[in-house]
Amino acid sequence: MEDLKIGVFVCNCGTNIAKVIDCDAVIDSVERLPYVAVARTYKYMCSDPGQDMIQADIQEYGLDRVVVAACSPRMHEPTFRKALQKAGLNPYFLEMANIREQCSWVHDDPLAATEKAAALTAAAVMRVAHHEALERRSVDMCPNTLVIGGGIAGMSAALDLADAGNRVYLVERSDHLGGNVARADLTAPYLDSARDMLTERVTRVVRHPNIDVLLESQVRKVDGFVGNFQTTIRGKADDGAPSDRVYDIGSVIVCTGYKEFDASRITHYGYGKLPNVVTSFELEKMLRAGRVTTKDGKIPQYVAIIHCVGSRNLEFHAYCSRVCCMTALKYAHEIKSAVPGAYVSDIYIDMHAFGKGMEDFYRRSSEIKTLFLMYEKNDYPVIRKADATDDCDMLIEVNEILSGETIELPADLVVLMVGMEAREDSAEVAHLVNISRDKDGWFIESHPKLDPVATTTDGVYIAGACQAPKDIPDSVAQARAAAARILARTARGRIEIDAVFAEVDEERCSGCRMCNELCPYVAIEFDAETRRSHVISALCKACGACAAACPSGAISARHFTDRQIFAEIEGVLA
Amino acid sequence: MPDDKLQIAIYWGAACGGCDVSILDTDAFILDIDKAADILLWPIATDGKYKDIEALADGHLDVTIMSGAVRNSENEHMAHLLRQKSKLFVAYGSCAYMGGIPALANLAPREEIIARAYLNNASLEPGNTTVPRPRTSLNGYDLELPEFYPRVYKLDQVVDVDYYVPGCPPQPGQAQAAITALVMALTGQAEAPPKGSVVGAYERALCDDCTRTKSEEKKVKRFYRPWQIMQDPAVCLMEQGILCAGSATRSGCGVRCPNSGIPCRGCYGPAPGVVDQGAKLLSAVASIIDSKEPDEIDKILLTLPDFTSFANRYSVAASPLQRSHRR
Amino acid sequence: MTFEPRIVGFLCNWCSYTGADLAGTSRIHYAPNVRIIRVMCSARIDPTFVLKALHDGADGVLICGCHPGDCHYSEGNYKMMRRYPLLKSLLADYGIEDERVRLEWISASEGQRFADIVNDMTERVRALGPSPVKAALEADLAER
Amino acid sequence: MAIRANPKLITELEIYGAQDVSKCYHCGNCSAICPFSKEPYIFPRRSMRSLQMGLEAKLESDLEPWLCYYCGECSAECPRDAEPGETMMSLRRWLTARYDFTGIARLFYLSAKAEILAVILVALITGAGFLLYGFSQGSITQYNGPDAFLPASSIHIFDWILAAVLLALLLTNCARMWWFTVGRDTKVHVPLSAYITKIYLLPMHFFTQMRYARCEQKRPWVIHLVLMLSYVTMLVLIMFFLAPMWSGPAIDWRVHVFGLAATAGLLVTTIVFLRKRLKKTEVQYQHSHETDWMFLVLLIVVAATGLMQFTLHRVGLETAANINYVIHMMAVVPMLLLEVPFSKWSHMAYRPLAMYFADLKTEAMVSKEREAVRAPQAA
Repeated sequence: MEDLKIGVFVCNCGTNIAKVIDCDAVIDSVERLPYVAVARTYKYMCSDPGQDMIQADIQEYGLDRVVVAACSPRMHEPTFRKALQKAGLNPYFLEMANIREQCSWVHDDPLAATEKAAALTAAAVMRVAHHEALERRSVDMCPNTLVIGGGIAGMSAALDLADAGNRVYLVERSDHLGGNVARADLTAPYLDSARDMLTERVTRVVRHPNIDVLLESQVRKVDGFVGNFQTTIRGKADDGAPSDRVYDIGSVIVCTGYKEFDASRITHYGYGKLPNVVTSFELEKMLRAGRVTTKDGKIPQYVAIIHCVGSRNLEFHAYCSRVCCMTALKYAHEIKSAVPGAYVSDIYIDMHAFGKGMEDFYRRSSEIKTLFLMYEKNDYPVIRKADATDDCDMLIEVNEILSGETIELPADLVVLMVGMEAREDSAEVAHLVNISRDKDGWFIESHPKLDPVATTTDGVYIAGACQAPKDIPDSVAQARAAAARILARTARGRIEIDAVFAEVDEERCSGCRMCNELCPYVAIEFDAETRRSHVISALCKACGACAAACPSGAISARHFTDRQIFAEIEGVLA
Repeated sequence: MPDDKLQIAIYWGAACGGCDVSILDTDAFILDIDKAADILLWPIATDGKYKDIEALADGHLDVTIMSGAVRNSENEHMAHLLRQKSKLFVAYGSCAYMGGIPALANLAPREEIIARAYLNNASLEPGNTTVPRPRTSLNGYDLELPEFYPRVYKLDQVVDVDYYVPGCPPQPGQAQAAITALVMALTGQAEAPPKGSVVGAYERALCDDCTRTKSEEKKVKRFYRPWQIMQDPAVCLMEQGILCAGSATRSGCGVRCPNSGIPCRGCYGPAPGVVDQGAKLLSAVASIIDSKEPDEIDKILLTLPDFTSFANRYSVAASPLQRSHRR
Repeated sequence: MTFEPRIVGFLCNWCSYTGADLAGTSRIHYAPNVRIIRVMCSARIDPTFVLKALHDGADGVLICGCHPGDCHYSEGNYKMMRRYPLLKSLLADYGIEDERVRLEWISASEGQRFADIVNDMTERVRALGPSPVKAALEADLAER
Repeated sequence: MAIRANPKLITELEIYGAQDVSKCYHCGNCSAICPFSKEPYIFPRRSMRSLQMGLEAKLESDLEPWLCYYCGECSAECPRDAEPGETMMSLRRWLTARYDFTGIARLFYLSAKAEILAVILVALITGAGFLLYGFSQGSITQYNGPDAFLPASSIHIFDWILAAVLLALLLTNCARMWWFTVGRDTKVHVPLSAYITKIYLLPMHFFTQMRYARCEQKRPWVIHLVLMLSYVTMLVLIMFFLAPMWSGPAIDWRVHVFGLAATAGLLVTTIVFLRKRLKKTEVQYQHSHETDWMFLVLLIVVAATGLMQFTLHRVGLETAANINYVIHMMAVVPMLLLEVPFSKWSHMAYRPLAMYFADLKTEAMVSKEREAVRAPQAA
């Protein structure tokens, strides 16, 4: 190997790293390694002075490889790559050693932690020696966008994109737009009509020249890469027969929403057995129809609303569904106005009145004499049929916390605030657009705080309740943010794509075709003429499966080559 | 004896002799060798004595072609001796190159092997517990036998090797080509190949020369031994569920096995740049198993008995682990 | 001085490595014996890496990928899942104890699980003692 | 065993004055600020809760409402204007109605009309009765002497009969109160001995109202105490010293000094209370129930006519004195017959009783815990 000059920069991260790891000891141990020209520590490598130091050293020592031992590469790799680039070095000549998340934060024995940090840094040094200069390429950005899901989020995103003059394909599985919001009557906290709000959106979407609304359609396939996707959408032909059509798109926004929790899974509530135990959505139906009655058409005197049905408990979903509390208060108001004489009780765990106007709404709800009863997580109220002598249809037994009493509450109608749940087809959708889901089935954003709209797959965005339970304003905000992200790109017209992908050394490929079927992105093409396989780099997502599987070692994964990983193994075990 | 004649030795270590036969199989070419060289030692064909070799000056031999692995002290002693006496040292055949079939014994400890061969073996006469020992004294005579090492080595784990000729045995055509190349180099008529290079083989894997058609649809629900299934002679054996090492094996043999309906056994060793032939074959096999269920996968693998001795049939001694580490 | 196992961990970038990072951000403490090597997907893990690690003196090898069905590359972890039993049988034939090499599925949200697995594996490998491979091979070639 | 909740109760209590209970979200500020609130009697929050949930059975057996003197601190502190003080007040009214077996109290609290009618009715009967009696055996011009219009002796007898009736009613209700709050409580058993040894608490709470003294501001306590003592003094004079009060025109200072002082006390305090209730500057006087007015109005009329009686008699306007006397009685009788057992007056009995019971129960609970602690050690 040609004579290299490697610079090693160990970050203290304030005390985050330095309080456990002896950074100077790390320096001492790596300085002896071959090719290491300079090794330093600094308070905050990611800070401007820190980056300036790296750039200065690159100039001064003529470094041609850089190792930064600091936080996780998932955190700051882009930062330091930029720093290298600024100093005129190929960004891929950087290697990071993760000595914070995977060392100083998880170990308390300074000696062991320092030894591990030294090993990880040594591995990085030995690996970086084998790095190759890679060039990012820029490709055209197709301005069309595929929006999956015609709910409030999908429509809002579609309108912003279309208003900016871009074509939008809005795909909706059902035969109408509106999603779950279309099932609601009024909205909290201002009790304005969901229908009015929706009608305005729907008419605009349907009439918009730049939006193709594809009802009763499903996305079958999404191939390609950011800016250059092709999608196959199965819809109905005029004669009703299913017909597939292919569209060119540059970006995808997934707005597939949620489904409500199946209340019959909680036996304590007798949903499905007791006729007058209904879900929030069933109540919405009554409210929209303007008549709140029991199954046998009687006007209910006692109405009980049970919160957190399927949410915030051990058995079903640990998370909070976020909208139920305020929706329940909304019901209190709507029921009081529909049935003035009714006594409404609200059986809750905690009252989550976050967000604009909500606390005030909570106060107003208690002023209209809503009885609030607090129960303990996982200590479900139990509903039973009342006796003939009672003046009610059902009795709810609650261990009420604020009074410390176990009470029996009369009820003629019980409303279950069913929580939000990832749709059963979320796995299918995730695979379709190649994004990940968390343990509850919600789609995972690329950064929970700093990038809540993008996903791990470039060009695919998520908005609305398919990412996590959300109310209307949050869904709309996220949807419009996604639209803005896409517009920012289409405005530039071209986009850079990663330089990391797999390559076939055709001099060594024997055409066994083991790899062809392995690639989930059909990025490997077999040339029948030359009887060789080769990788379409733009399609490759660099997983490296083919490189590992190639029996003759003809495929190499750029930036994760055998040699580089061997060096890393030797490094950690040195 | 005229000086311009090359001085060569052909020797075998732990080997079956097939390699020597492969040289003989070059037919008339043998006579050319004889014209060009004095064969000072070739146990299978000529009458040479160890002491004659020991008597030679160091580097007297132009080239030694040694087949076979190193299993015992004699193999090692001769390897060292011949290396010392020759300018070029060629590891000839899979055993010399990678340990070969004898190195499969590395998967078992020496004691087990001895026991299997001399103590509990159906062909032994009952009650006979004679076991070979380095030294035996019988009615006044001392008998000395080479020491049986705990493991088998490939040649370059014992001596410095200049060139490798893979194959079990090397295909005669390739042997001829290799030897010719060496002679040309030694006689200054051609550029010598770089030290350590594999001669008498190609750069690509066997599939490159295999005429069977290969599709991308490689999905296997079970594996077959060749005799378990009526195979389609025109289609890739792997696609038919017959485990074939071709995709992970260097070409050069002329695809003899697959062409005759037998899956490649990998005797030509891994493709260039590959660390372990077995590991590569492992990935190749794994990528055609048609299942996502651990249990089903295990079931499918039941149809693949003794996978290791297939994956590393010739390359145990060359693999990263080299031998069993059982305690 | 007690024996401290040296374990090489091959973690996929999207689930397991992120999970390990989460353990860090959540300050979940665990044994310092695992040295993590990041790969984009568990499917990238060539069995050669495992053999190489053992050859170079690793006392154990931990392989982690996304849970089946959750692979960022849709099916990469299944490729690893298929290699694993073959690899294990190969290692068994080379006399490597079963518990020295381990495959686990760890999602991006399972920081605690990662920590638990590392602790558990460290203890199991500690109980096995140092891997004999490196010493044995050096000894084999020493007197030659 | 689960207690039945009655969501309707809260609406019923509105008529008793609890308008804002539902606003309470149980931050507990009220209980924190209240000087009386301590284990095992934490209030007002708990009472608010029971009321919100309509736990009638529980409320009925609660002593807390009587332990509150309504200083108004809690209502002032409440972040949600849920009026805890007023809630306790309303609960006292509701409890009074509960204790009363005749149901009359409930009737009065639920309908002001009923109360007013009842008062007027009793007043008219009394008036008519005394006029008939007077004319039948005496002369309207005579106040004293043999043919006095209303001779002291007979009035005295009448007073005693009236007192007997009143006492009978009040005592039965007190007994019911005891049964609800102590008697039927299965958790805490108060031994008879305790009743006796602690009996002194009763007069102490009655005459000193020392708990009230613990409230932040002291003036309400003073006024309240003056009113109560004046009333009692007056009662004693009438029941035992009617004759000397009667005699004249010479003033018998041994009794009249008390009479005049008490009257003054009554007049001043009632006027103060009326003013407060009208001005509504202090929280505790912002919400007045009809019964509050009735109470004050009757009281001031009685006091005023009583004084008038005294003066007319002393200046010798005997006819006027007699007429005034009838009017005086028309106020006194309904007050004693209706207000004392069935309305606000009854708290004179209930509150000290409640405090007495509360002390007894606390005592009992403490000793019970002590045993619980001792028991395992013994074992």
